[in-house]
Amino acid sequence: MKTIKPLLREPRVVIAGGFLLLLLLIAIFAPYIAPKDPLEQDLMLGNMPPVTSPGAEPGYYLGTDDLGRDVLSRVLYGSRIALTVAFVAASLSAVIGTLMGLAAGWYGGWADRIISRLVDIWMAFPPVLLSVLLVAVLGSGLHSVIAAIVIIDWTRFCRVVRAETMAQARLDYVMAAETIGFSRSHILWREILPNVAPVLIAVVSLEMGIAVIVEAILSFVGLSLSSDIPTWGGMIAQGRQMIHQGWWVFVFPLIALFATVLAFNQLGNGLRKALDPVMRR
Amino acid sequence: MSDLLFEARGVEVTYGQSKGLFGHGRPGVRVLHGVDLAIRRGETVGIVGESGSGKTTLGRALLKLVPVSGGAIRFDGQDITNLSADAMRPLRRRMQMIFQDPMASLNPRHSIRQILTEPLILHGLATDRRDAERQVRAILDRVSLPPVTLDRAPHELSGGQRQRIGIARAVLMKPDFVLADEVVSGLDVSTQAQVLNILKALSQEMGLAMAFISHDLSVIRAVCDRVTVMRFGEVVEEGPCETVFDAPQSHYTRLLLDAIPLPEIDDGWLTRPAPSLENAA
Amino acid sequence: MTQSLVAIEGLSAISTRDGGAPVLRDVSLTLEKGEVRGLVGESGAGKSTIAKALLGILPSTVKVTGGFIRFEGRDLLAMPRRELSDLMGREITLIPQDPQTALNPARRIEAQLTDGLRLKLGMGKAAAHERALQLLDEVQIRNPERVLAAYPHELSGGMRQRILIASAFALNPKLVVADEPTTALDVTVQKEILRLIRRMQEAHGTAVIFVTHDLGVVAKICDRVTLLYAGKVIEDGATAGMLTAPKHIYTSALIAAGPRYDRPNAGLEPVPEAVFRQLRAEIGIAERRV
Amino acid sequence: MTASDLLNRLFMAVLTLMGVAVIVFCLLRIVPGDPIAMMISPSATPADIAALRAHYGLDLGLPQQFGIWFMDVLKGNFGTSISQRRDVMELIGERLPATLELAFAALVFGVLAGGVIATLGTLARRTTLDPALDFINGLFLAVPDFVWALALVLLLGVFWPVFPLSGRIDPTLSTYFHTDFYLIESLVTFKFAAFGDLIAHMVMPMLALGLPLAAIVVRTLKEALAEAMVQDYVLLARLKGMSPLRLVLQEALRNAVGPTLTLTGVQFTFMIGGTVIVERIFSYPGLGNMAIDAVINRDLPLIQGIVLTFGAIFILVNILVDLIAGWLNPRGAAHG
Repeated sequence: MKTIKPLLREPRVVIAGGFLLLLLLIAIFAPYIAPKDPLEQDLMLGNMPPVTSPGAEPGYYLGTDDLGRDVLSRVLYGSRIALTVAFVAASLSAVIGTLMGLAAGWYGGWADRIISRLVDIWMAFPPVLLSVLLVAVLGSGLHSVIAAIVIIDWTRFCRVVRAETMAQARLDYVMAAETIGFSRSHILWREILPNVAPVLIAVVSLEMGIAVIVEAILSFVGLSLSSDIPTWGGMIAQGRQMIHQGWWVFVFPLIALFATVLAFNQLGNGLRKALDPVMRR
Repeated sequence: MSDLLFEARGVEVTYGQSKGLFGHGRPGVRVLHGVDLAIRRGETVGIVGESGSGKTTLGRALLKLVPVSGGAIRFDGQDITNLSADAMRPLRRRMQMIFQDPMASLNPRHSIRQILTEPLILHGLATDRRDAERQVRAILDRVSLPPVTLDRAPHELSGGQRQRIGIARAVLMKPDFVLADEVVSGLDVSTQAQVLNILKALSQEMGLAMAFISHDLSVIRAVCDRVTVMRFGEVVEEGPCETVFDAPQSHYTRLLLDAIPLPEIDDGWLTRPAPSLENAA
Repeated sequence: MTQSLVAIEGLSAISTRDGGAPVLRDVSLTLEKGEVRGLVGESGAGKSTIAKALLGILPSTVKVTGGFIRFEGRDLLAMPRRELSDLMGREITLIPQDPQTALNPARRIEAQLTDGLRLKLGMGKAAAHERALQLLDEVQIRNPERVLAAYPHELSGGMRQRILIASAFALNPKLVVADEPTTALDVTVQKEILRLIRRMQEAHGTAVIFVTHDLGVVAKICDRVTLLYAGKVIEDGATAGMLTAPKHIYTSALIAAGPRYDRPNAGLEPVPEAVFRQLRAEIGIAERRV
Repeated sequence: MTASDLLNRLFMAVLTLMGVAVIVFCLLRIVPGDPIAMMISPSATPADIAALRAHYGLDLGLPQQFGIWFMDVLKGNFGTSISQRRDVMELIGERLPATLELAFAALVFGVLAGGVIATLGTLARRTTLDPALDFINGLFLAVPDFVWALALVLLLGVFWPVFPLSGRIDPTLSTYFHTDFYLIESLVTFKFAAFGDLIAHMVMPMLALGLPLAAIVVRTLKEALAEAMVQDYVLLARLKGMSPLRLVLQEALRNAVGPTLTLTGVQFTFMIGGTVIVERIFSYPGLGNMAIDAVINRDLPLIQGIVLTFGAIFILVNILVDLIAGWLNPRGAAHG
């Protein structure tokens, strides 16, 4: 309870967190909320504009795509893939990257040299190209997308956690723990990790936003999932092709993507501020 | 059993040495040039010097908190110069440290209760949590802090209160030796007197040996039995306080003493030339 | 009665960040031409706030709620911005606390030392250079040409503080505010710097407000001294009088709290809680919560 | 940075590039889908396929393949593109200039825009403009290049079509170029019509890449400036009568560029990585766009060549940034 209060005092956490919670509920209950079947085609009703425009078809609030599929339902369903990728990919890369970062930052020596060199090599790949390449290698599908994101983005956690661990290790409280006789691993897990956690949690949130984007990019390039499954990136790619016939297929998933990424970002920054225990004097 | 607790002979410490793949790497900076120091049981030895004198490094070298590049350190008859971190750990309880900056030396994520009870349990100094709590409350009373302090976080206390927690943490371990590194330099005069009195009384009651590092000769005189004057990583003068303060042998000690402004009117003090010094910096 | 150089009258201020807690309570003091006046007190006493108010650099979180600061009769607090900024740096200058952060690491000493000469006096490059050499000579810096061409990181802390002193006295100011100018220095360097400030002050006939927490430093350099506690003036008078025959019990308690290397058995007497209680009662502060 | 430091860095850079080479090589050998199958006609006999495989060295063991390929790479020979049947180096040489021009344009835009806004924000400290600026910048920080590119397509390409939606230059503008650095060449040869058209094509991808960079520059530089502005040396300069703008530019900026530069360098490499998708969205004929085609076509030699090129650029940028940072910081020598 003690940790919840300061979080609620940070407006960014409340607003962004609230939005993401809503999105999560939409993803879970999409079949009950969505007005239509997102896959149902009706070529008679292709390229219908949203209800605000003249010539709209009632019941299709955000219009239809060229195959007559309901844009609103597809956007709502798209949140399922986006959030699945966000949570799974971000948690997995956080676990791997944090372990590596802690090892490199705390134990130093060979562990640090090897891990840092690995990170250097990873950083020399353009991430988008590498993810496209990985999905090409692994074959398309949700698992591949998540695996590609984890394989690329563990370095993000590794770098942040390594730097933060090294900064914490220089502080006197760590030396104090050493003089008391705590073991190296006790100091790492019980003394240092709680102080690395705020930054880590913030980066997890940012990473969720990045994962959503990467999935969208892969869908956009046409590598992510089969076109049967509605994804925001896939819809955007489809909308990009027919942008002059109907902007709505392009715009609404883009708005959903933008809002989601913005929310993860603001949540992360808000958390970082709210979780800092010591008001710097 | 010898009455000598700590004995350092020809201790050298070099910082920043590194081997490079090409060229010679970095030679590093030698900050201690063969320092001798002896501390008897129950005795408080002051280590005094200006910035760059190596006094803090010497203290940390005694506790093996910095790597020693030359010389030998014996603790209670045992040569600890080359002990590994694991081999040092059982000895850690017997040599404690109080830090200059009490804020940095207390883990900001832990409560005072955690900070004080966990070491007791680690070293088996308390039979159970309740016993640990009892001991901690007793020591809090001894350093004049109310029991509610236990539920506070470090940043909720004042500087003087934090430093008393630092003292409590050190003496709770029932050590033989305490290193006090500039423990009052951040405190106001009125708080400083209180903290020093507590430290002095506790060390007498418990028969503690203490290395008391300070830049302030007046504080050293008030607390210590013997004093070691350092400059540029070497010992300039060493002896019982009465001898060193009342009849200083080295020019440097005389220069230091002369430079201290005492709170009394002495019109000639400012203009009077300093005692001559061969190589004044 | 002749006019004082500085007359602070009933100055009160609050901290807007700290829920409007007073930081200065009805402070009055005067400073005569050419004297060194100490402002002494423990942390939170308000000594630094007074110094900042004199320089017109109070942080935005501190709000003056009453009183005047008169400099040669003119009210600094009511002065138009333009006039004030013309006064600052010319008639009132500052010697800062930490020589490490008071010189710009990216600029050479010459540029920093001649800023005031060129901006306030409109001196040309050559004239400013000549004056800078003269100033460095005055603060006893040998090979001044080399020092002028140096970057701050190439100089020792004592050397930097000398340059800052030279810079503070460069325009023959009437008042120098020295904000804990020796706190960051080693004790041997401190003595040299104290000596230098005193000599420059005497040579230029400048008045100095000397902020410090160290009664020993006060004893050595101040003609008169004001002791503050929680933003309130506790005692005010000639230095000798305050140290030998303090009028307030807090003053004597503070003197007794400081250890002295020449008196191993005196000092180290903590200020009794009764004294703080009396102080709080006098000032009107509610009892502290624990 | 001393000479031996630089040597160390270069050695590490070579190690890193070798790591990249090994990884990309191994990765590509497990790609499902046979590149040969994609390039042959349905009527080819198994013998034809085997011949082709031998031609591209695909019949050898993995270590041999790597050895041969790596020796060739050291000789500057990246092999022949399978899908385009041309020399990989030649293809990269044609496309890289487009990407470099785009990336540098975005860098210049990001640094200039970010620098100006950070300076203005610093001048506006303690006014209501400052938190407003921070808030807006916070939003800009959250939007990645991909989303910017799509939003720009919509805003400046469709709703208010001021800029061309795709390509690098209008194909009807049949200007002949001697080099592949069209922008630079058109400028130095005074072909202003071509120059204008190139710029018009570049605006949107440049904004998509440059806006996130600008936002980062604003935040970092503003924080560094704010830190410098509360230092005593700024206070002293203010007391000496220095104007606010000069305080920021002369006193604070030089001490603030150090940390900003390092971060900008890192972000610049990220931005070059971002060209891949941005070029794709705007059909901009750069290296990144070609890279995605190469992956889709399973064109192994081309992918290897492009990835190594990107890796080399990233490492080079990092070393350059360190060199500049060391040269900018007068204290560097004292610390070294």
